[in-house]
Amino acid sequence: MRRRRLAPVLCAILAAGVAGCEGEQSALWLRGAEAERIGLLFWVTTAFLALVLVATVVAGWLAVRGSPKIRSAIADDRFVIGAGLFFPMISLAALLVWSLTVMAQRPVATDAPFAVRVVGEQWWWRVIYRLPDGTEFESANELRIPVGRPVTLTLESADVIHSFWVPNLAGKVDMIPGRANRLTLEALEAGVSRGQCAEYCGGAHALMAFHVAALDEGDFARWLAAERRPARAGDAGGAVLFRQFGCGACHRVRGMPGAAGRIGPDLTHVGSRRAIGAATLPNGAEAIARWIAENQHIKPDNRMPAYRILSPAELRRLADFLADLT
Amino acid sequence: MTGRGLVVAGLTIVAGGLAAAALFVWSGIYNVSASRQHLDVTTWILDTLRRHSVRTHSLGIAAPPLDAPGLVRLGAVHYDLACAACHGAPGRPASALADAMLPTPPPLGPAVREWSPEELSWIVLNGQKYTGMPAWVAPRRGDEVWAVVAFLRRLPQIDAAEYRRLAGLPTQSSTVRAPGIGVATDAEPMAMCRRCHGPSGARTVGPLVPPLAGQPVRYLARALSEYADGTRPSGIMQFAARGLDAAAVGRLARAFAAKASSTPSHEPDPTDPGSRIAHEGIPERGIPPCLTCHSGEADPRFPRLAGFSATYLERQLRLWRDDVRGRSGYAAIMRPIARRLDPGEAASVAAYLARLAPAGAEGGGAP
Amino acid sequence: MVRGIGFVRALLGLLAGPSIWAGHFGLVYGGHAALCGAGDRLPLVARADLPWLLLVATGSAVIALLALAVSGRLTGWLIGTSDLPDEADFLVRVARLLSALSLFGVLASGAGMIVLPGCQLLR
Amino acid sequence: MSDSGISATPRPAGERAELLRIWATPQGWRLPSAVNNTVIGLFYLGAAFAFFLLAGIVALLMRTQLAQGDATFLSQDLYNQMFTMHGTTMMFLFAVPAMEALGVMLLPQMLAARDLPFPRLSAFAIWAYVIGGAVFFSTIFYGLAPKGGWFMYPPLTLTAYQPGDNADFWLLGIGFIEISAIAGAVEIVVGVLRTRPPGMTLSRMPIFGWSMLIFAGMIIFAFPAVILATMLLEIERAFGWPFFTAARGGDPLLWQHLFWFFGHPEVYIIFLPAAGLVSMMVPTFVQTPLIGYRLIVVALIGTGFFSFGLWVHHMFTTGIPSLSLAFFSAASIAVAVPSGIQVFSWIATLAAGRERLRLTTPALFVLGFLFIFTVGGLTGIMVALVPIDLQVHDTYFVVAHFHYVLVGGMVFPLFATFYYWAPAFSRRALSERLGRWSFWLMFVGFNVAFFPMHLTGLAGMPRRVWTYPGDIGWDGLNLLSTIGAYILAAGVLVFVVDLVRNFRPGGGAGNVWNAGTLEWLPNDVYSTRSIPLVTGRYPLWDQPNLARDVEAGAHYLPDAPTGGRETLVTSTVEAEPQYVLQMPGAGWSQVLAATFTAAFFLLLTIKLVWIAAVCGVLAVLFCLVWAWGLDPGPARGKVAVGAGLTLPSYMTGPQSHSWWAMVVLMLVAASLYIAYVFSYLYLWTVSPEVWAPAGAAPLPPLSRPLVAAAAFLAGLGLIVVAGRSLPPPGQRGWVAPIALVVGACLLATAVATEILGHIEMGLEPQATAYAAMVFLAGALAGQVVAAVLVMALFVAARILCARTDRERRNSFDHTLQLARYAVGQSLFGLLLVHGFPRLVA
Repeated sequence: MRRRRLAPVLCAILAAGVAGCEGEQSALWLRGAEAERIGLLFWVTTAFLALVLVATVVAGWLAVRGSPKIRSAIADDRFVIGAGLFFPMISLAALLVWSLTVMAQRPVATDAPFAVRVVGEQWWWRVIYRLPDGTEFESANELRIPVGRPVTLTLESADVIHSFWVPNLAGKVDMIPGRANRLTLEALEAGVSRGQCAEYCGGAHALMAFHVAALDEGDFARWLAAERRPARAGDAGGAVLFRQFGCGACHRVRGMPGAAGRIGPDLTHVGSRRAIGAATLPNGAEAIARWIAENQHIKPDNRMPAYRILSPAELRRLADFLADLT
Repeated sequence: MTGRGLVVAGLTIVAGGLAAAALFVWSGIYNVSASRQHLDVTTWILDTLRRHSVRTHSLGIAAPPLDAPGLVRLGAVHYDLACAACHGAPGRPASALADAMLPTPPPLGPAVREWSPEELSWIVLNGQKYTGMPAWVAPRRGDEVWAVVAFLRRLPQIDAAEYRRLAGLPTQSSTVRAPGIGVATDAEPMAMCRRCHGPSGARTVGPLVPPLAGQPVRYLARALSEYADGTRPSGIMQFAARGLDAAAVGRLARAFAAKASSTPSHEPDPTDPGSRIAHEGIPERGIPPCLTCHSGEADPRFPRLAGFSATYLERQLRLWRDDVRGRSGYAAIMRPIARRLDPGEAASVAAYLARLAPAGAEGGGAP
Repeated sequence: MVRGIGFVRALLGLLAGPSIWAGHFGLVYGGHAALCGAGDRLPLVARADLPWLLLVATGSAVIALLALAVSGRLTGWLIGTSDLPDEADFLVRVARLLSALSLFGVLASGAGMIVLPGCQLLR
Repeated sequence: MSDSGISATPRPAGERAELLRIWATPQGWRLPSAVNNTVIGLFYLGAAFAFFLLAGIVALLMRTQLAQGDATFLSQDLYNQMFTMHGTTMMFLFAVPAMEALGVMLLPQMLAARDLPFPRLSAFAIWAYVIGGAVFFSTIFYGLAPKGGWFMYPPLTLTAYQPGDNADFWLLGIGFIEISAIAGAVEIVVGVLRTRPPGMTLSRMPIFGWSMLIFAGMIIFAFPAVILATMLLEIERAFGWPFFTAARGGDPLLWQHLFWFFGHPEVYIIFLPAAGLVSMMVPTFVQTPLIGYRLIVVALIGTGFFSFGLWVHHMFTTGIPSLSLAFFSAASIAVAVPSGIQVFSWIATLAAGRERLRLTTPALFVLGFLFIFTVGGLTGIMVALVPIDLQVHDTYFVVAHFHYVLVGGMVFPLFATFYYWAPAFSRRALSERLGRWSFWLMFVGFNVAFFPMHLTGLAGMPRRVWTYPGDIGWDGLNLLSTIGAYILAAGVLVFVVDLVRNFRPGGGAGNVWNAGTLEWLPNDVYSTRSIPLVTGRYPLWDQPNLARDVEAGAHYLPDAPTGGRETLVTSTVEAEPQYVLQMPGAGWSQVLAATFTAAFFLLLTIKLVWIAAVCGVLAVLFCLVWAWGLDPGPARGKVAVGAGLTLPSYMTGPQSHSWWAMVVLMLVAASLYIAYVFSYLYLWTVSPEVWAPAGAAPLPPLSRPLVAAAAFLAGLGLIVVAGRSLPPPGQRGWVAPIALVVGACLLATAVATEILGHIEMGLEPQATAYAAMVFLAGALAGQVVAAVLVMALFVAARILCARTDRERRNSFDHTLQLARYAVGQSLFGLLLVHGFPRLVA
């Protein structure tokens, strides 16, 4: 894909090295089909408009400091009509039509391996996979898709308006209560992208992020097989703590009795995810322990109560148990 | 006199007055001893001020029904422990110390009729400056003072025997010593607890007082120490629990927990919205099922809710919601959940949980 | 006394072009939204009528705006005449330019109909 | 029109002293009762600028928090309040009021009118705004500030997600700007169309007049949408009528449609006056008439129209069908063209100059504006293209874009305006030296602050985040932006210093720029000594003796023929003198009305309903006291206005200025109703299943609406009869007041009949969006009918006091106007509510 190599070069010129185009949340790192279509339009438009800006500044300069001949040429209704009316009409019409054709390039989700519903909640993402055989299983704050195969997401909201945005892969789509919007993602290369809620949704909006991992076919099949299985029975002591403190009232761990809550994220394979707290902390037993005890400090207003009452030993054991749920 | 002259004269008078007042204070002529009565005029001013102050400040208060079950008895026990020392009671003279106070705490017989229940509640909650009358120990528990008010309204009509019955004192005993001032003084703490929570820890004086039987030891111990250090505010329980040492707390907790009765039945009732909240929660609004943490195998630091009275549960949910029980690590868990329940839901789930009383137990017994 | 241009007439004449744009815009957007949202429940029209509706609306708007922009006489008739010829001339020229600008607006709106299908969100 | 009347014969002595006495500004503690446009305009502008500084400080605090990732300088909750306050304050308490204020201050001067046509109306609007705005802003100090973002999308702003009064304070804040914007629109439409000096035809009007006229027209059609939206939101918050709750047939997107139907034109409402000011300044800088005057008029009108076709431009990501998006993308592209015309007209004018541009401070600010606004316009084209917007929407790219447009398009011209027009209102000009410092700091600071934000947004940073991960690579750009913000603030600070040191209001420093328009005529509290006859676009350049003749009283109205405040009313297009408008002077009733209006909204917000109701009644009462003194009647007959011309001093019917004001108000009401009809139909397309007859309580039988319609018509008929039986001049009568009041009561009965009909059928407004919409139709009819009722009682009292009769009848005519409108709207409402469900059944 030659275009994708061009982009970082342009990016470097534009940003003068200040902004890394290769950010995992950058709209200029074109790793998805839609992002790539938009990227080309973006760069051409930017280049054209930069020229227009330069031309306008030069015209202004000449109007003030130019020779009398040039100035009298500018000081004319015909100049205004040409530069201010006809030029914009023609060039903008061209840009408009091109942008419409970009919109019309409809991505087709063929032989999708599964369907995904993503539900925005204050302030995390519920991800529900549905396989062709009808089985459904849930994950949270992380989406995995196979490279090169379009996957259509159904985007919903459980409370207020959120917006689903993975800049590397595609533009954003709002999640609106009472509606189900759609977005087709197609990753062009393997790798992890970061996404974030783009519509202000109250309190902890700033800390409502997620990851999208694009996997090669084989990796994806292996992951899918693992993910659809219930949780492994881990440390029995940790499981007791999980039950004792009522974690199961809000969280589901498939295969574990008394852990069928639907309020918070499904924790069946929480240990295998990249991050916790809607991409707020990198995953790990340490982070999980911190989250359990201090989540209101780490992510103010989030819906989970902070469990400061656990003793350090209990905390450690519970966190280890969760980190072990891979 | 010109306007200017008036201003000068006025300023002179004000300055002179201020100087005289300063001189009076500095000289120390005024006698602050409690051994001499105020001048009549001072008494009159203070009395009037007090009456009017109480009337004005109690304007926004609305009394709940004072004949609610158990209210008078709860008020009577607290009165006996906390108030009788100064104010006396039928068949029970006030402490000799009280006689030496200025003003002398009035015996609360017919006198209480001068005040409306709202005014009484304000006095009990806020105390009175310059009289020795203390404020309620837990200033944010205005809900508790109604028990005392209810009892005070009954006080003029009762004799010594009735008083002893209401206050949970042994009926036979004839010699009574005036209790001390400021601490609950039953020689045996267990006896004191029983006066409200009932001899078996199950038959309490009323729905405001939770039955303790069947609660986990660690929960009871936690609750007692939270009352003792004020983490859990209550003008009644803070007063009762202050001064209990760790050993006493453990002993009391074990004593009541040991009286566990049979396990409550937990069959959900699909027609009851309260049952749905207790068993399934309201997931779309982030409300987890109560019973996950408050029954069976849950952590022993959490109370078991089955069998608490609806009144008590609703009251506690309101305290969580209003952030009165706000300081502990447990509050960090319970407060946000209570806030997600609206008052109607709180009432329905409280009613449902109250119906789950363990077989054989009588939560919230006699009036 | 000067025989003046009536305000209401001047206003309507001056704003004829933009008003046609606004009418066209309201019709194509409103018609599109209504047909896509409730096509099968509307009386008289159905979702299948959408292309015709858009085409007819755009076609007539383009013809009307072309006429207004090209024909000074038509615009002059709309605005009315005055004993102050400069004033009438000014208003007519402004009105014609506005019609030309509106024509661009209508054509730009029309561009979408050629490229994009009826009611889908293409993502 | 000929020049024959104008000759410099000496005027009688004492005329000027009389004018000074009549137009004197109240001094000392009476100052708030003043109504002179220059005085209250200055209050207005001062208050708006104070809000600019406050919101700017809030912005600095936010930039400090964002300087690094993972910072904790501000808490999440406070930050969320701050960005809501920053946006709301800048848009509603600074930008729109500042532009209104310039209209109030400059417009009458440019038109050489003595004052605005309704002096007390402006004063009322200003005091309501100052009091309400100050209270609204102070909520940030108690943590009660709204935190839903300045566009307050439900469901986030419904009580389920925002309990407490915070969101209600936002609705309060915007309530005041709604009042003052509509008052401003009335003033400006009537002022520009009817109080121009003789000879200033439309084609000779200063461009600022055009831009303010279009500004006012846009307010008339844009603000009602947000008024309706805020009504819906407040009703849903207070009473649970589900307009925005999807589960009961509402739709969160309805808010977005209504809000942005206002919100996008709002941007141009802010920009057009500023562009008009630039078109006034540029010719003066180079001492030559504007090139492309006609094209600029075309551009302004075109912008005004196209800006109403952009609103979905803010909703490209909401999942609307692609073709709909294309319509809005097209309109967004089309609106760029008029801006191009203006930019190149200014450049052409610079080139045409008799002199080369001298880089004075205002010229620097105008050049800075040209650059910044051009950048903002170009990025505007990018966000207008749907695919690009899908990526950059709601990111810092958009933050950069709209700051370039708004700060470039409005703040820089405003500072140019400060420096350029200060000598017209201050005895001393502002300092050129400090001005340059201020400009360069602001220009450099602005670009350093906001240019990097384009890149921050492309790097993936969404807007409205109080913090961001320190390791994601946004630190450097954000730090740069923060540094820039402080530099920008330093520039503003230098300006404030300049203002404190040099601005001395009262009088003027004279025509320091040698400008060509009328605001530079010698003037005093009464505006110009006489109202000039104008023969060109730049009278001071075209008529070299004008200043001298005007000052000598050689033109119109050199004295005060009616003995009070007055100005000249001319015809709309050709500016033929028509009559002398007598206007009220200083007074307290409008100040008290404003105070109680503010108190009413404030107390309602904090739910002190009864005290609020008392304040509301007092507000209406003081409005009536104020109106009691208006409508002076034909007692003064015809008066000589100088230059040999005699004009009537009173006018009724469609020629009178107050008739025009009523028409403007009715247009506002009609726009509001159209927004309602849109909402009704929109919600039907979203959830037809809750609509009658299938999904709701059945409609009342047809006899109900027919009875209501008959009552409406009978009521109107009675009011018409009242008009026929007004008593002869100077007398009292009984028939007219009785017919009037009974007629108005019949209208009220009709409204009640309609509402009760639905209640009897068991329809509950809380149940579904359909039911809420049905009751809202009744409420909207009730609102207008209540106004008719109050006016009818008022006019009846006037007739009984012999203050309204067959000839002195404006107050009656306006009641009849409004009654006609009320009946028309109500009948349409009946048709919609009872007809539409039957039609689609």
